[in-house]
Amino acid sequence: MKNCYEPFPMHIERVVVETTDATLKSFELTFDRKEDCAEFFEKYNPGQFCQLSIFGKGEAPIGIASAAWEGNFVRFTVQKMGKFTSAIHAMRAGDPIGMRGPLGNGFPLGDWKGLHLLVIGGGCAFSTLYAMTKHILHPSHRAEYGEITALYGTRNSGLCLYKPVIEEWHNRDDMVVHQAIDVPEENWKYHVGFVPAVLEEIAPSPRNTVAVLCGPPAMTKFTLPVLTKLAFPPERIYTSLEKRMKCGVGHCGRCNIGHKYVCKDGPVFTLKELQELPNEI
Amino acid sequence: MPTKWISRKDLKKLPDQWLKQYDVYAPIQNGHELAFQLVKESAQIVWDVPSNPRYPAKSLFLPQSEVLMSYDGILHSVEKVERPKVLFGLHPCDARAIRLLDHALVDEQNPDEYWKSKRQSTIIVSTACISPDESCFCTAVGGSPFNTADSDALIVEVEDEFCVYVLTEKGGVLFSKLPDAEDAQREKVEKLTKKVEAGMPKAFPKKKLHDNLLASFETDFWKEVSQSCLGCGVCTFLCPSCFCFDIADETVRKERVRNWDSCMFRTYSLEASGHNPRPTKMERTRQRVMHKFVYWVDLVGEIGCTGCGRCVKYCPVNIDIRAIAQDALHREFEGMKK
Amino acid sequence: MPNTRDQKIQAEAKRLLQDGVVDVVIGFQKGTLPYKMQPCFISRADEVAKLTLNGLCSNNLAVYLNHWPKGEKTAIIVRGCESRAIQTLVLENRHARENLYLIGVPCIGILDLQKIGQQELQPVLAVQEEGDQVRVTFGNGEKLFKRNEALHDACLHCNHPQPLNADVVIDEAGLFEDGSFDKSYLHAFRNLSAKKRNEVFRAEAERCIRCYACREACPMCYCEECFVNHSRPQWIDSTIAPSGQQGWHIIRAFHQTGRCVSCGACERACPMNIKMTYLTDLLNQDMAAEYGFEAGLDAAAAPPFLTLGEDKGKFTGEQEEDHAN
Amino acid sequence: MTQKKPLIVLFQCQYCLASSLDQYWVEQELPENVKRVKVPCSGRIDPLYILNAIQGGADGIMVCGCMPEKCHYKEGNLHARRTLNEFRNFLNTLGYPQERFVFHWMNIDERGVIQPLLASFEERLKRSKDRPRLANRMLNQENG
Repeated sequence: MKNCYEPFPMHIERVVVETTDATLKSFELTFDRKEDCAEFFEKYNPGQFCQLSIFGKGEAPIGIASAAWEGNFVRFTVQKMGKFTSAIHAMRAGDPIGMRGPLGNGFPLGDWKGLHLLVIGGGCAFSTLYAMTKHILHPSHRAEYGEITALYGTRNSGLCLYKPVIEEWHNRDDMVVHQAIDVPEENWKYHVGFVPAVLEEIAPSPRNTVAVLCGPPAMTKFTLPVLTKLAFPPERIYTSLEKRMKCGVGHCGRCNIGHKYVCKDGPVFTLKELQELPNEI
Repeated sequence: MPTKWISRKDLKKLPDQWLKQYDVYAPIQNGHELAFQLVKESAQIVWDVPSNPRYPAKSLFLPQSEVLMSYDGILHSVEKVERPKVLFGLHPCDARAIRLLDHALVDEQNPDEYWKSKRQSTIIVSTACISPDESCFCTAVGGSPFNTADSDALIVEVEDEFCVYVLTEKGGVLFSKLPDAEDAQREKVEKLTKKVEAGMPKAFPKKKLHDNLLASFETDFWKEVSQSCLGCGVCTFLCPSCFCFDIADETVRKERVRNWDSCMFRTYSLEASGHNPRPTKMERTRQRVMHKFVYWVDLVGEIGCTGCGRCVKYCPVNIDIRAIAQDALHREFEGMKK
Repeated sequence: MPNTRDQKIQAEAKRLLQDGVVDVVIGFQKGTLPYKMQPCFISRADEVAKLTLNGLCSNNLAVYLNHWPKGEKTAIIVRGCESRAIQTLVLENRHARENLYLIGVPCIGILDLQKIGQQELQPVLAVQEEGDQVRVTFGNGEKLFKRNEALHDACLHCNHPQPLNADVVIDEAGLFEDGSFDKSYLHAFRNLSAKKRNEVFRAEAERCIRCYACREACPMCYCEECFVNHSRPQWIDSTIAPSGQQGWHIIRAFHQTGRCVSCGACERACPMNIKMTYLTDLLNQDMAAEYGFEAGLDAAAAPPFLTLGEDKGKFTGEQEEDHAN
Repeated sequence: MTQKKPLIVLFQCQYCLASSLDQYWVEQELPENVKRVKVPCSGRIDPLYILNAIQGGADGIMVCGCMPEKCHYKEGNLHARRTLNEFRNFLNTLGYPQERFVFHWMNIDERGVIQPLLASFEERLKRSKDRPRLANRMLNQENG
């Protein structure tokens, strides 16, 4: 019996404290069984998520923050929030953990070939965008896409994820990276202000461009109108949603918006798709 | 598929024969109530069931609490070999609900094996509902008290005898020895069908209801509808076509279990951040009704309510889904599609 | 067919709405099934004709005050138990008394649907209350019940059917006087052997489907987060295993100690007909015996678990008694 | 045949043992069949804790707190006495015998009392014929 609720046995390989306040940590998990690893990477597409599982603490859906080429591990960046996330924050390298996935649809990277990309992220929701960008920046994929513009906003510089890699990105000549923080700080070289305002300031061109937006609900709510104002058509604006989930495979019922299940039909939707659904996010 | 005929006396003996090979589940009296339970002998079975036993038959396939996995350092699936079963004496509305749940729980990529194995091992023999209750409205939502679509066999009582419609090969096994029904007997059944159906409510216009409800989404209609709602889980737990579940860990027993959950509960969609997409009873009531009459229609082209009447009958404050649907049909909502 | 009681209620409601004394009247209207009434919220004077009150009004309307906008001027139709529930809610600062206008109605008791035969075996087509008799029409004929036989247990054991502290009392005779019934059934339960008592409790609890209708129907259950929903730690088994069912019933009842007004709304809301008011009645009886306290009777007296001072003197001797055990 | 030692759950107010020797004993040298739950005050003991212990298989429950007027938090112990006494009555009615649920209010001059108290409680539990009847969390049932 292939049971869709049974997690792969995994181990935590590495834990990285991402932010200065330690509310965000990245966990790199490796597979206990080779066949699970093969099964996972056969299906994995950036933008998907997994149900991480700690017995006694339940499960939590977390976006995948690593690209397949990085190696035989899966990275998750987790914010300490509730029962499960507090438990995983207490775990260390070497601890066992369960994982189900990859789940959901992921970004339709195939459809974006030949187009420019505008990547807009806010806070910890940047993780799947990070995986996607990493995937695209790989030499074997980079040529398939046009210009890449990234805008990443955090409340302050200490809350910025993946700092070393983002520093590298700043130095690359095949992409433009804008970073923003909410309030001014000493020695800050980049933008200051909320993401929607900064986006309006840098005013990227919508021509042949796909906008991918992931962030907290408030940011999403105010950024979408800016994109529309910049003349991005709704079918070219992609965003990834979050919901409370249990099964992750469209059975348990709770993550629906209208007749779509975020776990199965999402988490990535175009603005156009969302406009056709009831307003219940 | 053949149509068979059997006398009351013989039919009452039939389950005893099945018991040799199958576990038989049928409505039996349990205290004051009826319940679908394992039968030890035919005599226990309550044959004339005008109204549905309150605890729905879905529990035989999706138990209220079910152990999914056990834990000994890692989680292992609990694999159970299902005994062959006969589920007997449910009404066509309940049978239809079970078929609807196949859509919800079994998809190609990730079938729910727990549901599937129980489903495959069970023969469903329903009995036609010849005296529907006050709260029944299967005809309004696309069903019929004589619906043959969703069972393996359907038994209809006519003048103290029984007509058996064998509907699938699976169902045929149970009735292979019976004589075929004669034309006169079939006519009697058809007459009865017409008579009972005539006394039932008319079908809701599915498309109009769908569109009206969608248009009502952000109106005060739902405030009105939900004002008296208490927010308990009676309607959803007793509903034969509600399937939402929660997965929880029982650490003492080292088991991962699933339990029925209800969209009427506050914690159902509450996220760890404190954000709740359905924060009040209004959104939750709306979700329940919209799921039945809109989302099911979008997904499988059918209304997801089977008209069994349990939520109508057992709601502590008499929130009546029929009345909500009627009300929505007869109102004008802004932005309504023509 | 409105009787005079209904007309008097309607007239009062109309006056309150027309004069702008209140914004809304909470009461009952006819339901969609012959044996069901539905809580309703009347905010227009021309809608008052809907209002009715009879033996089929099975809810405790005070439950709606828990999620009610606090500032809104609200009239509510109250029987004895509802008035006591509101008194307790006001005491617990759930609502300001000055925003409430209580239309008291001497109670005529609430019919028990189980007793009048609303079950799977025969559909109920009509219920008619005729003085101290109740006529029920079933699919297969009529049956006449004596009203006392058809009343819900909680009403039969009710000691205070008269509305307390109401702003106006509808001038109609109730069915009982205050203090006309007692809770001697509890003595019978207490006198059972330990094994029997546990068997009764177990048999009731094991039908529980954890739908929490009892909680939601109860005016006193207003916690933002209920202990069964608590996840860190998870106190009560989440499944329908016996420990989960029993745990729920034990703690639910215990949280009502000295607060439960014995209205029985929990029991009437239960889809599985689980008896549960005996649990809170047991606790309330202890409170009455030990501290002379009854919930909702006195607008100023807090429940015993909130008043501790007088214990200081009595407390010392106790441990010797325990030693002797 | 050796009888299994009864499982005792001791709820102990952290202030009730005035002697540091006794406190050391409950912290380090408790017999294996006694599980201790240290609480800041007996008033902090929610009935849920007791129920959890019972459903976890406790054969006996002992609550240890301070004497009246000696409570670190003024009246936590008074609260504990009222609620837990009633809870004990209630459980006794439903199937957890009251002899299995005892209180001891420690006096400030009591030394070396806790050890014999636990020992005699254990003895009484061993002799007790009235068994706990409430369901244990190990039990499972499918299909209501």
